[in-house]
Amino acid sequence: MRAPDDTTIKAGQTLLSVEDVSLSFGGVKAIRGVSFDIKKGEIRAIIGPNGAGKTSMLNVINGFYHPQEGQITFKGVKRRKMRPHDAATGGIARTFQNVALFRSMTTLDNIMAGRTLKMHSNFFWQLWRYGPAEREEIEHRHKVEEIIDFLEIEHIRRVPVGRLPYGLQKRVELGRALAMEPELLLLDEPMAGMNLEEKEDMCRYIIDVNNHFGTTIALIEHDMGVVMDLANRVVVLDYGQKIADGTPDEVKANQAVIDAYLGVAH
Amino acid sequence: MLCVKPYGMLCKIFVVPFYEMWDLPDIFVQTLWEGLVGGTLYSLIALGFVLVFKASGVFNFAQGIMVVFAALSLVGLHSIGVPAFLALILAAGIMFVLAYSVERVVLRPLVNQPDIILFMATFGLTYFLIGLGELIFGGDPKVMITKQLYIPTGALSFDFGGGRVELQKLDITAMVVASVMVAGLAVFFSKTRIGRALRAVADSHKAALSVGISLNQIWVIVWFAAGLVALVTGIMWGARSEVSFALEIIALKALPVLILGGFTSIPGAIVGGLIIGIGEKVGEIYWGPLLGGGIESWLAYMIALAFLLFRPQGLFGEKIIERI
Amino acid sequence: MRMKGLLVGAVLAATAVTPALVSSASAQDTIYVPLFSYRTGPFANSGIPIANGMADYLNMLNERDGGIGGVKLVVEECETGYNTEKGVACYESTKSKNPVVTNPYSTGITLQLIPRASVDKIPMLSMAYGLSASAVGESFPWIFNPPATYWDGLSMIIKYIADKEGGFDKLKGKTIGYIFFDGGYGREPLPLLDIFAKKYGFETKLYPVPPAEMQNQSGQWLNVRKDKPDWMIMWGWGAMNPTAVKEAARIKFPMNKFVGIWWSGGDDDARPAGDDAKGYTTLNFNGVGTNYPAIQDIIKHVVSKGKTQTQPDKVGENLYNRGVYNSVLIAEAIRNAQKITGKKAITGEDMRRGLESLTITQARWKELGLEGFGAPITAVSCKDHNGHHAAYMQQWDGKKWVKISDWISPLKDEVRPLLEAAAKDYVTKNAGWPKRTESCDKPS
Amino acid sequence: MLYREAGQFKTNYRADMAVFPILQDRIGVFLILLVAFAVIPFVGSNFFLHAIMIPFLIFALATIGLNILTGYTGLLSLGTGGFMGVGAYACYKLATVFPEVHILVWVVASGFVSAAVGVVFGLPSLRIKGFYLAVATLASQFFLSWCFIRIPWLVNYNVSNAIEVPRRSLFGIAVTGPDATPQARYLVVLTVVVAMTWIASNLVRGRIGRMWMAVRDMDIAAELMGIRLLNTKLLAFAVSSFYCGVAGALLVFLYYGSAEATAFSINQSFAVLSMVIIGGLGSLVGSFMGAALIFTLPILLPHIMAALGIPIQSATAEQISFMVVGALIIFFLIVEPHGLARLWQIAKQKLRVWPYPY
Repeated sequence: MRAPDDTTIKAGQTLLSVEDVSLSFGGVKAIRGVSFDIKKGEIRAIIGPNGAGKTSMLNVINGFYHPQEGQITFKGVKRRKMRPHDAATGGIARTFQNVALFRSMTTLDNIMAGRTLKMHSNFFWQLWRYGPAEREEIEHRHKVEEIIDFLEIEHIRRVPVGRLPYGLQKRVELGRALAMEPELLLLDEPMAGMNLEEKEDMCRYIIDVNNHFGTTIALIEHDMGVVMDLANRVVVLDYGQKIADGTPDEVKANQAVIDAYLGVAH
Repeated sequence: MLCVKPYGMLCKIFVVPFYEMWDLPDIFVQTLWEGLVGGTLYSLIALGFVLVFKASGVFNFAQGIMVVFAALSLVGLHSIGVPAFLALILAAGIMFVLAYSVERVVLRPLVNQPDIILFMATFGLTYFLIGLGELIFGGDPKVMITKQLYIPTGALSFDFGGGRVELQKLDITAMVVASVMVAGLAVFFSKTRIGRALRAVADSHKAALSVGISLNQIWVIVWFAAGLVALVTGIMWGARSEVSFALEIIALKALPVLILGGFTSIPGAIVGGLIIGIGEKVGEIYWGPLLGGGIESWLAYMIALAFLLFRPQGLFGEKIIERI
Repeated sequence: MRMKGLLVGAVLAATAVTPALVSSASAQDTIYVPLFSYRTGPFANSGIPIANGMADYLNMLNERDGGIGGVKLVVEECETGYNTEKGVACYESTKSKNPVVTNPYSTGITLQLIPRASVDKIPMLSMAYGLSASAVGESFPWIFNPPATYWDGLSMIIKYIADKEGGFDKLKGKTIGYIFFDGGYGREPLPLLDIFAKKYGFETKLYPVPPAEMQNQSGQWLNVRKDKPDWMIMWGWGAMNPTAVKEAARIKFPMNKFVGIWWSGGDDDARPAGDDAKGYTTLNFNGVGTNYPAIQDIIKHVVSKGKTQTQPDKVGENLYNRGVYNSVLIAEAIRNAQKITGKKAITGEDMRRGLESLTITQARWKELGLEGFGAPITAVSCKDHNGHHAAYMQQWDGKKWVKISDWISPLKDEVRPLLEAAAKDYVTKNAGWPKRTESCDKPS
Repeated sequence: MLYREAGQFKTNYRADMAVFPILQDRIGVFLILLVAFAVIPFVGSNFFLHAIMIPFLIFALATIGLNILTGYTGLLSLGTGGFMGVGAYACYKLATVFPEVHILVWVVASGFVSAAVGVVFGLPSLRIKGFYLAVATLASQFFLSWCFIRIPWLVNYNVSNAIEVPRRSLFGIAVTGPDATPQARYLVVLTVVVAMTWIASNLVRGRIGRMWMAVRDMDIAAELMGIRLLNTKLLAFAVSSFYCGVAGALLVFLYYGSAEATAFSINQSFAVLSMVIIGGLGSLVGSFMGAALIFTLPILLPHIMAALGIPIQSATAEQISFMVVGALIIFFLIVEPHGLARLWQIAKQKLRVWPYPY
């Protein structure tokens, strides 16, 4: 796997920023006027109590929800709203809070599916599985095997993912996102429901992805210990509003954050 | 004669039908009435679908054949000498046995399977009931025992707009029975313990379990209720034409009704049925001749399809927010 | 797990065994008569009585006379469900047993088997259904459709209507509605209806009934109310018939001006509407009732001995007797073939000759114990495989069918050119259609 | 001990991604093809070829078509019969308007017509899902049926209102029309079906197949990975309809020999759907098994019963086979939702570890 060759944005520059984003469903405001940025190469955490609008924020970033107000700048391009396809081609990949794998497909096929956007052989060659189509299939299989090695899931290559235990499913999902060779990787509670050992493994993978491939990561996580260890910067949401933004230490000391987590009345 | 070239076609589509409605009001009223009656019968079939879907999340493809099967049981029992009303009770009993068997043999082993698997199971059930029905009762259509059940025949007719409007007593009965049934179901759902339990199940299976309601019993009850609805539908359809397996295809018309009304809404099934019934009848009478007639076979589906494109959640459904 | 394994095994085994099962041929000293029938499916109401009548008459010949000319008939039903696939399966499965005739009982199956008949040398009898053009013997030497075609039927109905109105000239300005099964069968009379409409100056209104909507005709009949036709003609089948009769009664259409083709005249078509159907009129070419010695023989030798699927009270109903009529044609053709060839166990080729020179005179009908049961079959020839025989009108009296007219002969002069043209059209469209090479026997 | 992959090491991904990675499978398929091409045509009776093998193969093709849509892409369709009809009528029109072009060219071309119609009726699939879509396909079924009856141009104004299949030959041997021997028809059908099955297997194992299955399993996740839902679904509709269209054309030209509109009614759709369910959703091998079981059951049942010493009326056999098919559908859904194909896999697995239980 190689790092994405991106010449325009250097490490430390802003890769993505959201400005004044508001999102509501019917009358319910999920996000109100939130702004923050994600710098290239960092691990950015989004935290907050349940119902704070974290997942909605990720959904806005990769274009699944369309905010009523605000704008999103990704790689220097300003958009009123993202479209899922643009987000994916632009290099945003993600995992999901409740694993959203293709349950009846094998691990291998799931991760291969992550390569879809990178594959270009046309329908005609696909029909015969010959020439470009076959070459491409083998070439991408190599890539996918690298990811499988990296995540140490060789033994479950041919197992339909629906039959895997939860922890492994999470790992396969990470693999599928990595297969997209993303510039920005969104992880929605990657460690939810894991035991300590699995969490440690997952942390290691996240750090490795960030270090070796230089992939920018934005993650939602509930385990504060993990967040404090992993993240470079943390943004805190509560009731759809941003209440704090800064390094883990700054956020930890912030009174608003403490109140939010302890449930002080507003 | 109304239309002049070069606007002949446009005029035939946009002017002539309305002129005809105005010119022959008795036919127009009769058309609306026939549409209403047809719609009521579609609603009844749709009602059976909704009951099952609401409580068990199963898209019951077999509702159509259940209509045929129920009516055949009734007529079949009567033909071997069982008195009409006893036959009616026994036919209801057969529907109960069917509901019970379906729960035991089909639903219970398939609990928690994806919707499409359950749908296909009812598809298999349809095949099974077609075979069983023909084996027991024979493939030939039967005459409904209208007189023996004291269903009034004949017509009320009155003069209207220079013509005559005829309301078949049979159709009036069908509408009354349908209304009573809907009202009864409404009372059942809101006032009785089982009814409330059913609603709880519709909202959340877990919630229902936590208040100690047996899911299995509830399934038997809703399938039995759907069976009773099927029996009534079968009697009414059968009295209008005859009891035959061809009814099963007509029962598919309940599907566009469901799309209009939503899969879980009883009022939706009623309103949807009436819209489809009247829409297809008016379409057939006034616009059908432009296409050579017989457009009724697909018009209902097209109405539903056009509707879907603008309001995918149906008339009474809430807008679906997709989550991930 | 073992269960599953067994199941797979059973399926594979069953598939492998098939050819062996089917190729067991029948004995040589019998005549094999397969009867395609449909006791299931949407047309079962019309199919069941016909199947019963066909089988019972042939079985009666076996019981009473020991077959035909001393040769036992092997009568075998094959269920088609009115379904083309099953039709092919039936044809192929019976073909290996040397049938003397194919009796498809479905227009769809007839159409697909027409080209096969000359190749396989098995004549086909599609009695008053199927492809009307196949009446032209030069183009279709192997296909027979006596006693009359649909076009003959329509011409007889128009003749009857003209008669009631007081002459063909009185048809001018009248409106005749035509309600029909929306498929090949119902659409076939349309060209002739057009011709008659132009010639006699009446207007036609068409009310097609889609196959899936046979039991839901209120729309069509509302249009009938709107258009107020003077007469209604019906080309219906299966579940369509009783529904139409009921709907006609509901809109108070004068039932004696509602005329059906012979396939719309089953007892079960009129009975559901009961008294309201009184006056409903249809064409018919066979007698109804049990008041014929041959029918009594069927009751005596077959029905009362339980060698049938017929309910005793259904014997003698119109479509039952239609089945009997069909079997009479088969039996007489076999007899004729035996006579021509001098053979006892005849083949399909012999049967073709037997059908081509088939005659059933008045006297012969009487001999058969069916006096007055059908019009004399006198006009089937090498050129004319139909004969354009007469039919009569029957009317429902609330309980049974009653004959209300004399035998009406069709307007053959109108029909024949159309048939010739249609046959020619068929032959040109089916490029490479074989020229007739079969020789012609003089009628016996 | 015979069926085992032990010792068969793959040294490259190409070999690992082959259709049949195990040697014994390759031998098995080769044998099946050998029997199908070289033995059956010479040994099988006319009945076996014409009434069982030809329709079985054609229905297997239609089942593959529906399986691509319903099994692989998860879009439930009740309109298969209509799409088959489009293929049949298109093929008839093309073959009669341009009689000089070879019939097999038109059989394939009619698949494209069917694909185009399929795409049009697939358009609503972007906005509607699940059972709602099933109703949309029902609309296409009834509308197309109506068109087949109502547009006499489609049947060249034949008085019979039916397709009358013209005589055509291949390499001087008649393949359509009454003169064509069952052997010739069978070989043509077999060739087309084998070729198209191979193509289908290429599609479903590659990028496109993964896109279809991704949309089936979790359409939202697929969309967020950059798979365009509408394109993917429409492609599935197009390919599926193509297969159904070719199957329809073959059905009329090489099997029925003539067809009325009723041959493509809703019942045909139901029959093909039941083949898909019994065979197994999302399995090509299953498509063949499902078609074999559903199609041959009513034909074989009377013979099986007779062999067991219980002779039954042909009508009763028909009714019983309806019941058996229904019961089998339920049985399979309960015991093994992936149908006969999965049973086959389990059997192979057992064979692999034989004589040990696992």
